[in-house]
This record gives sequence, C-alpha cells and structure tokens, in this order.
Amino acid sequence: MFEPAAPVDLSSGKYLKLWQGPQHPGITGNMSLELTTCGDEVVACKTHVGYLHRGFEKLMERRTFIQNFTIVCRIAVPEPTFNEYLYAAVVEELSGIKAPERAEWIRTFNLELMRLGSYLMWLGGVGAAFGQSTIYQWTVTHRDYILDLFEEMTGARVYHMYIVPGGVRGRLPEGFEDRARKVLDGVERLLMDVEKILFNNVVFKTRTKGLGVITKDMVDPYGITGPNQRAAGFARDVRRDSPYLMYDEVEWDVITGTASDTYERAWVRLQEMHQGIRIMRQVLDRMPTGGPFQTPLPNVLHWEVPKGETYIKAECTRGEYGYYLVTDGSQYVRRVHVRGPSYTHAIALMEKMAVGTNIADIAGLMVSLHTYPPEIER
Amino acid sequence: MSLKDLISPFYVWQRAFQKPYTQKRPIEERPGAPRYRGFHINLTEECVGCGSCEAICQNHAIDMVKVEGLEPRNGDSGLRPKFDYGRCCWCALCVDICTARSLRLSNHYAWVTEDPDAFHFIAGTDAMPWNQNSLGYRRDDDYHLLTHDRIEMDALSPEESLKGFDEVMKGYTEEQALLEADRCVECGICVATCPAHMSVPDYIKAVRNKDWEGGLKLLYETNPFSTTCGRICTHRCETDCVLGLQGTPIAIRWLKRAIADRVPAERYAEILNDTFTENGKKVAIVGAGPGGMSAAYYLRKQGYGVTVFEAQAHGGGMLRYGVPSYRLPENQLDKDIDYIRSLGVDVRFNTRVGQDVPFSELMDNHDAIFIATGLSSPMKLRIDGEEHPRVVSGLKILDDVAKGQDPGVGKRVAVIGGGNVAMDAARVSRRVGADVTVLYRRRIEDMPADPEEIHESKAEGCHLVPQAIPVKIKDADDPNQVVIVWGEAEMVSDAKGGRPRPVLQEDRMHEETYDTIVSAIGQGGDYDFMGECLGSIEQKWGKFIPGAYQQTGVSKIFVGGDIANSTADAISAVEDGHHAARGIHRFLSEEGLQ
Amino acid sequence: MKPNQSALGPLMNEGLPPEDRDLFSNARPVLYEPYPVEVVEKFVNWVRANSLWLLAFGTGCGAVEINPLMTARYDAYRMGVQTRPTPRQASVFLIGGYASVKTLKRIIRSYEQMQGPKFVVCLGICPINGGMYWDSYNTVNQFDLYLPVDLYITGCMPRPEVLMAGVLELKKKIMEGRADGANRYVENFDWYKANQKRVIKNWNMPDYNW
Amino acid sequence: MATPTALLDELGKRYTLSEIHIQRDDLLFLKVTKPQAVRFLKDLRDDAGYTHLTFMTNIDYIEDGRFTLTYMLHNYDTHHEIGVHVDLDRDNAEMDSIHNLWAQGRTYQCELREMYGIRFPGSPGLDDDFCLEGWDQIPPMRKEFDIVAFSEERFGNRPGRGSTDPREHMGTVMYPEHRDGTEH
Repeated sequence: MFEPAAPVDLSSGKYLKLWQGPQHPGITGNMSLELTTCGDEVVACKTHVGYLHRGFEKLMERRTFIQNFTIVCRIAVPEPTFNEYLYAAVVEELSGIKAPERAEWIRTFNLELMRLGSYLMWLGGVGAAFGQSTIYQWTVTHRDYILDLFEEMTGARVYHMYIVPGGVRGRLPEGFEDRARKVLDGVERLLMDVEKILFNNVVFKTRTKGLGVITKDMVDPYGITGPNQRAAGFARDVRRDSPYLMYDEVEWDVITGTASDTYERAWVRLQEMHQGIRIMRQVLDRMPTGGPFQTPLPNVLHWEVPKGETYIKAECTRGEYGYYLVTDGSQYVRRVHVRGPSYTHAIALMEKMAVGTNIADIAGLMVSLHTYPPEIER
Repeated sequence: MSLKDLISPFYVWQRAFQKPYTQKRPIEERPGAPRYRGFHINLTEECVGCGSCEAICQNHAIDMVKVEGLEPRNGDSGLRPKFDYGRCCWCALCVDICTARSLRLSNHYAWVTEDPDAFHFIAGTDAMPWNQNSLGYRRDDDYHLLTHDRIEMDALSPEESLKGFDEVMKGYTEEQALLEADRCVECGICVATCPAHMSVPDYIKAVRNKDWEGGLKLLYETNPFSTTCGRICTHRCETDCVLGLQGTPIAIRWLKRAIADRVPAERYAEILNDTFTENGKKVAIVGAGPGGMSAAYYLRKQGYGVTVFEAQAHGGGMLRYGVPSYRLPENQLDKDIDYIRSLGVDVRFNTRVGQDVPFSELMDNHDAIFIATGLSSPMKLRIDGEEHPRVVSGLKILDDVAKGQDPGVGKRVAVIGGGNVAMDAARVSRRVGADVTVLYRRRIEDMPADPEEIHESKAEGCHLVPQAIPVKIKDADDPNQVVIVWGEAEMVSDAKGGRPRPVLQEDRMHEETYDTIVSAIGQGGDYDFMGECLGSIEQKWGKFIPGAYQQTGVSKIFVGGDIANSTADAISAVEDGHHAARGIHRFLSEEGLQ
Repeated sequence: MKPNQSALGPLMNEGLPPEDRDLFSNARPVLYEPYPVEVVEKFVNWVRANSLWLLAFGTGCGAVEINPLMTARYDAYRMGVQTRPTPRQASVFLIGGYASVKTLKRIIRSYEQMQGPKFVVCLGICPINGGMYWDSYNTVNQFDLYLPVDLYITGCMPRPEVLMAGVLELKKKIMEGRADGANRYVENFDWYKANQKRVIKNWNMPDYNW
Repeated sequence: MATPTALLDELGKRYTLSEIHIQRDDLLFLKVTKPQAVRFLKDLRDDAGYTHLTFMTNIDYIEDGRFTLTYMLHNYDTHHEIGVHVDLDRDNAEMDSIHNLWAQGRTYQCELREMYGIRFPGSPGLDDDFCLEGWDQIPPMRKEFDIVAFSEERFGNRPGRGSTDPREHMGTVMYPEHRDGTEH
C-alpha cells in the first residue's frame, strides 16, 4: 500500500521544503510535518514524531504493577483515563481479578466524561484551525468544568490516577451526581450553539466540505479506526462490537457518516458528544451508590502477576486504543505495548492525505484526524 | 451557499448577554477540591518511619531521613519521609500504602520559586504553608492497598483441646503461610524489637518464595530455636509490626514456624551445612535451656569445645518443664536441641553443678563459662498461710505434667498470677478436669501473658478474675481444701505518669474455698553453686547485671537468659546465648573484649 | 564576573559541514546592559513585566494547561500575557514539563531566536529533577544545565492558577530587575553549550542561532 | 465466516502452527515459523477476513536469545482477534516486511528497527529516525540496555538526595554490638 512520493527535485527551484512544527501554531501537540510544496500545493509530506518520546514501554518494564498505574495516564495527556482503564483491565485479566460492579459503573462514567472533555478540546482546536477562536474560548472553558468534576472525583484535574487495578480509588463525593448533571446540561446547550455558529457557518462549510476524503477502501489498509472510520460509513465501534464495562447496559447509537470529509468527521464527533451525554445520564441514573468499589489486591509492594499475555481495547475519542501486556510471572511486565489510533492516523494516513492539499488546509486536516502525538511515540 | 449558513454564525451575539466565564480572581477563589492531591502533610507523631512510602514511590521522590530530636526506638525507626518536588507526581500511592495512615495530601498546590534546589522538605517536620490545611486527599476507608487482617491459623476447638495435650495450633498450611507472608511490607522495624534481631523481613520473603531451606538458614543465623520460637515466642516483633497500626500485625511467629515445620529434622545438617574446625578452646555452659544451648550452638560453630551441664534429664529448661506440650510438643523442642547436639556439643544431663560436679572444676578446666540456669524457684506470695500444703507453685504443676505425673490439683483450682506460667498452670488444670479461677491483681489488658494464651484460656473455660488481690490463705474445714481471702482492687492512676496501680478495697473482700491454690506470680534464681565468684558479680532484684557482651565481673564468666535479663523469655535467652558467644569469642580470640 | 565576550573569540560552528559554516553568523550573544539612569531602567522593566508574550510551543504535557490559562475562564490576557506563534515576537518561554532530547534541540534553537529581554519558566517537576521520567533515556533531568531558568513552578500538572501565580512572580522578578537569565546565558555561554552538546549528539546547527 | 477453531484447522493444514493459546473467546495467540509468517498474515487478511492490523510489536526474551514479533490482527465481522507470534534470532534479527500489506506496517517496522534493531529488508524509510535523534547507544528497548545507568550518566540527577534504610539505621543506633555482619 505504500506509494512512494513522486520524485521531487528540490534543486529545480519549483519545490520548497516547508516544516510545519514542532514549534508551529498549526500543529496539534509537539510534532512536525515536513511538507514539500509546489506553490500552495503540498506534493509530499513526511510526519516526524518523537519530540515527546519518553520511552514509556521501557519505563514500564522496570516498574512494579502498581507503580505503572501512575505512569500510564501520561501517555495520552488529554485522555488519561483510557490508559488507566486499559492498564487496569489487562492487569486484572492476567491476574484473575474482577473489579466490583460499582467500580465498573464509575469507570464507565469516567471514560465517557473524559471523552466529552477531550472532544471539547478538539472542538476548540477545530474552531481555532478554521479561524473561529470563539469556539475555542467556549469549549475549553466547558472542558474546564468537566475537569472540575474530575478534580472533585479523583483529586486531580489532568492526571487523575483514579482507575486502579481492582477498581477505583474512592467513592463519588457527596452531591456529585447533581453537579455532573448540571455540567452535562451546560455542555449540551453549548453544543447547540456550536452547531449554529460553527457547523452552519458558511466559512467552515466551504473550507471543510470535500477536504481530506478518506475513501472506504483506505480504511483497512491504513488501519483507520474511530470517528475517522465511522465518518466513512462503517458502523464499527469497540463499545458496541466488543462491549466492555457497562456499555451493553446503556442505550446509545453508533454514529456514522457518508461523505467522509473533514466536515463529516467533525459532524460525527459532534453527534458522538451528544451520545456521550446520553450515556452518562443513564449511568448517573443507574449507578449503584453502595457496595464495594475495589477488589483487594495482593500486597502491591511485591505483586507478581502470573505468566500470560492479553490485549484489551477500548474506544477512545480517536479510535481503537489498546493495551497489549505480556507478563512472565515476575514483579515486572515483560512487555507492554500501547496501541494508539494516532499512530497510523498521524503518520501513514496523514502523509497520504496531505498530498494534493493546500498548505493552509494542513492544520485543518490535521485537526480533523484528531491525533495526539504523545500516544504515537509514547 | 444558503442564507441560513450566512446568518447562523451571528447567533454568537446572544452570548453577549450571558454571564461571562471569566473567574475574577482564580488564585484566591479556587482552592483545591476537598479530595485534591496537593502537597504532602505527615503527622510526625503517628508516623513510624517504616519507609513503605519510599518503597512504593515509582519516581524515587521520597528519601527516609534522620530528623533532629527523633531517635529510633522500638516500633519507630526515627526516620521521616523527605519529599523531592522535582520528582513527585502526586499519585498519592504513598498515602494509600502508609501503614500508620499518617501521610496525607493537602489541597494546597502552589509553589513557585526561582531556586530549583529548594523543592525538598520533610513533610510534617519542616514548616510549610500548607501544614495546617484540613482538606486534601485521604485514603478512602473502603480502599486498601494492604491486607489489614491476619490469616487465621487453624486450631483445635476448645472442646477438643481440653481432651488432652495435643498441640492446639495446627500451623499454617502452605497457602495460608503464603497469604500471610504476602502482607509484609518489608520495612524491618520489627528487627530492632526482636531481642534476637532476627532477619524477619528476609525470612518472610523466603516464605513468600516458598524457599523453606533458605528461610531455615536465615533463621539459624540468629536463632537455633526456630521450631520452638515459632510456637511459643513472646513475639515482641508483632507488637511493633507496622501492619498492626491499622489492623492485625503479621503473624511473624507463625511464619517462623511455617518454615521450620516444612524442613524435616533429617535435612537440617545438609541445609545448614554448619562446618567448622576445632580451635582447641573449651567452654563450659551451665543450663541446657534456650540460652545455654544457643550459646553452645554459636560457640560450636566457631570451633569451641562445648560442654553443657544440665541438672534435669532432658534439655530445654523452662521450655520443657514450664511450657505444656499442647503449646510446644516435646518432639518439636527435641528437633531444635538434637540438631545442636548433633554438631558435637557435649550435654551432660542429670548433672547439677555444685552438687554433681563442683563449680571450681568448671572454672579450672575451661577457658570460659556461660551460665544460664534460669529462674526455677517460685516467688513467694508473701501473705499469711502461704505455707499451706494445698498451695503449690505453677511450675511444680507444669513440671509434673511434663514428667507425665498427675499434678493432683482436685476439682476446684485458683491460680494466682497473670503471666504465661499462670495461664499454662490454669490450662493444664483444666485438662485434668478442674474448674479454674485465675486471680490477677491488675486488669486483663495488663496481664504479662500472651494475648493468645489469655484468649485460649478463656475459650477453654478458665474463669479470669482481674483486679483481685490475695490477702490471706487459711485452712478450710476439709483438710484437702484451702480457703483464700482476696479483695477487689481499684486501679488508681499513677501521679507520676507510670502505669496504674491496684489499690485494695477493704470493703469488698471475698472468701473462697478451693482444692488447690496455684501460686504463679514469678520465679527467682538460685546461684549458690557459684560459691565465692558470686561476690564479684553484680546483682539486682535477684538477677545478674552483666556488662557488655554478657560478661561479668569475673572476666571468664558470662551470664544470660532469665537470670540476667528483665524480659525472661525464650527469645531473649537465645539472644543472650548468642551474644555471650560473641563475647566469649572476642574474649578468647585476638580481638579481645574491651 | 563578566568575561569580555569578544576576548573569547568567534564561534566555530563545528556542527555544520565546512562549506556551510560561512553561511551562518559566528558571533557570540551579547550581554544586556541596563539603562544608565535607574528610573528609566525601572520604567522599562515595568513595561516588560506587563507585556509577557508566551511562545506557543507546547514542548511537553504541561502545555495542556496553557489552553485553559489562555481562554475565557482564567483569561491570562488581562495580566498582559498572550501567546505568540513565533519566537521572534515572544519574550517568555514556558517549558511545558519534560524535555526530550529531540525537543531540547528545538527549544534551544527557539530560545536563541527569541529577542531579549527573554525569560524561561519551567512548569512541572520534570525540568527540576527528572520528575516522572527521571530514568528515561530520552528526557533531560535538570533543565537548568541547558538553558538559564528564571522561575520554576512545581506540580504535575501545575494548574492554571499556579501558572498565574507564576506569572505574577515573574512580573515581580522582572520589575525588581532580577530576571537575568538571558545574561547568565551570555556569561556562561560556553558552559551551556558544552552541556547542550553533551546530550544532543547530532548537533547540526550553528552554535548560536539568532 | 469460519469460527476460529475451524479456521485454525483449515490453516493448520498449510502452516506449521504452534503454541496456540486461547486467551478469551475473542482473542487467541499462535506462533508461525518465520518463513511462513508473511504469507500466513496475507492469507488471514485476504481469505479469513482479518483485515485490520491492530498493531505490530516485539517482545524481548533475552534469556532465550530470541525476539518474538507479535502481529495483532482483527476481524471486523466476527470481532475476533488473532495475535501471531514469530520468533526471531535475537542477535541477528531480521524479518520480512509487511509494508505491502498494510500502510502502517512501514511505521511499525521503522520503530522496531530503532527500538530493537530488527531489520526489515525492503521496508521504505527503515533507517530514518523515528522517535530518537542522534542516538548513539544500543537500541533502547533491548533488555540489556540499562536506562537507569544511562540516564544517570548522560543526564545526571540533582544533588541533595540520600536515603537511610530504616532497618539499617535502627541497627546502627540501637544494637550495634548485636550485629554479626550477617545482616541482610
């Protein structure tokens, strides 16, 4: 599937090499695109990553199982909970621990709340990338209200470290449900406004419709998952196909699109935010308020997980997020691999889609794929 | 392009009339949430410096450091956690694991400075602006990283145990032992408390790894009475076990037994591999109890020719004649003693020094002497009528039973005392069918006996009467009975802050008739055999006061065990023996003894 | 204390291929000299303190809290703070947590491109003593070995409120005339350069990038 | 669509499969030989419906002197996953490239070359820098690479630290005479 870029002779003077990033306002996070342009048109693109590489997979090999739970959330900064949940899930599966039902409900809520917060941040990024900075001001603030909820629930705004193998670290605070509902109502109103001023905005529509079309036959060869795939018409969602936590207990719809362009992907995500709110309201209604929220662990200071391997995935905002864990019966993991959807979206896919677009659209295209560099390089 | 798309964005104006998002003064208005994981607070008084926080910290952000004015003492290492805020990620695992629950986080989160070296502080000790914050992350009551409850050991039911002298505690199964060993946080605070300073965390780790042989080697480094101590040790270590701060301490004693029970006696020699070359020097040891035999073991390992003189027909001293076999079966005691003897230690039984062999002979023929004769003379009650024939000592009863004789206590027995001997005498009397009442001066919680013993005595139907002071013993109508007069006591707190003192209430006296009164309020020593040497050895309250390395004023005489320590238990005797062996070795080798 | 900069000689730009060396400047950075009249310097410092322009370079995870800081809820604009897309216009470099070696190279380059007066503020624990990634093979542990730092804000992440507190502290420092990081860089240029080259193994850029 | 067991029976006729391990109803692991691996993956993709390459990674078994590559494939119709293991010689690790089967295969292979030093002849841009830049050590994910020592040596740590072991401290202060040097 790899198609070598057309031969480019830089010395001809026809082409210009242009770096977008790592220090560039039109780039998501700390990464860079090496663009070869001809006039305004991009003829080749190469993604450079590694600016945020910390070697998580290596670090995790020399930390104990409990210590790892604190570090995984740093892998995807705006969405730490997916890492926390997946790490907890793989360790639980291999050590034969089952989290109590109450913890599963709390986790479901946690993940959906994080999804909403992450989408809001992304929505702000879309606004900013297409010159609609007002959206950015609104959504980041509403995300902050969500972070307030997280702070109250978990004790931290960004790195929650709340979903621990075996359950969660604390009960929900008094009156939390009511405050959560209020925040959700606020976000719902905000989304309606955003629909009016962004999605119905002629500027946005003109610039995004037809930009960066992912055709159906690209999806599997490029490993595209998540909203990017659903916007191309595939009703595939890990939450529906391989249900985990409490997703088969609540009602929600898998949103799909057809046009598969930048606008459609944004639209799918907007609808998914509504679905997320719908899920969270049901979870709040049905969540048990009593009972244990943690299954006792062996002494974590010398916890040995039996030999084995497993892979568990979850649907994060960007697609399939998964943890592959290999243990050898010792106190340390033999190997852990974090599968992030951005890995293929930001590299293989971006390099293909950038070709033929306008320089000015690169930022918008990038944001429409919704990628986070830290999960690529880990 | 539709008109709607053109107009729709102007909808943004309606927001101009809404309350603005902006927080006026965020720094002041937004303290951390009640559960916020902000900066650390440590309740220094409650912290015991176990270092679990340091062990769990994945960022190596915590150092255990000495704190001025805080000296290590039993149960507290005197160290306190020092935090590096160039490392800490506020995950609060340290709070979750904190055994004393003294560590917590405040909801304070602001620290800005230009000095990168400033971000170190000892939580709770250094004056930090957030020390008084009452909010912040605490471990939830229903969330645990440690197992706070001990794994129970299977035991005979009180009904079964009363039927005979079978061992009551059955010992851990392998699965139970692993679970119990898993609870340990390996802080090592117990090591200081253990009189023998056994490598507790290491042998617990050996249990966890099912490395019974390695465990046995560790045990023998400091204690050649592991099978025995694994059953009847007073386990001071458990008192200071940090797991006990929030739950029950690790069953350190039972885990020791778990190791020793899993290695058959035949394999000891092969595993311990105690090889040595004779160094030609000779040491005499008086008394084959835990102190004497322990000294014999460690001296023998260094090549000394060791002769032990024992007045009784078997070794073990109080372990054999003072501890009933339902707590310590004789074959288990023999397992320990036989191994020591197998190394070539010459034990002369039925040889009472001063009677069967003169002390001077020991002095003349040996390079050093270690005396650990134990306390075998029961202390007097010092009340009227004590000489009544129906008043017997607790030791006598235990001795009788150990020798297979009927103690002949009758149907109604009163035991006076609250120590282990009293409990054992009571339980032995129960086993021969008596109704037993235990009279003790102070409260039950003041009893010097092990809590397990107290608990089991009660379970077996002994009637414990605390705050009862014996006043007088007199004849009963029946010559085979005896009457005790005792009065109730009130505990009066000591003005100087000492432990409360029982004060007799003259108006609440009781007079009761029993078949036998067992006096078990303690024992004293008998040192007459030492003759004139006695004058050069310091004594106080009937006990020797040895100098460094258990040495006495007569430089070649070393003393240990119950006659030379205040704790008077097996494990202290073992350490005295071990320590005297160190001293004797220094004394007889070139190192010298300062 | 202040070595004569010209006495140290021109920079060698040894990381560049020989034929490219002439294409780049070999001049050393120059020291900032305060205005001779104290009142003027004080006034200028006041001006500087009240228009702090952040370089929009999210070098690490700390950047995630810049978004709230710069938007409606916390609204750092009211304190004279705004983000700038290019180093030429920026005066404050926020190091957003850990710096990987690859990013450190870009940080140095961006920092040297910034016009004076310029200030470096480190967010989070990682630049102080390695933080979460103290044993990582790809992140530096003490940021002040590579660039002069004017202020540290601890936390993981530092919240927007602390960032604001940091801004206030920085302002204070500037107004007192103590924010001399850029001058320290000039004075100890060779030391910093040696440290930088110790970790950045493919030094293929000029020694000073202004 | 064939059930995993039926599929295995079918594939087992043509390929040498070993170490088949059913982890969950929807996840199984198996091992194929190195020469057969890429053809096996292609068959899984084209004939068995395992069209999605979830990820590709490597496990270092330093004690056995081998690397084990893991290709995780997903079938969108049955929602079933297969983890395909392939053993490589650790000292001379080389594997056939899958960049022609999946576009992201090139990226994974580039990463594995950088992190473990595995060669994938023919994979485009294999020797380009991926995450690292100017790396002058052995590939960092290999188990023998000691990151603590490296980090200490290259980046250093801020002075002013130092910890005392509680047990050691108590021993030194409380019972110095009673220590034989056999302490642990």
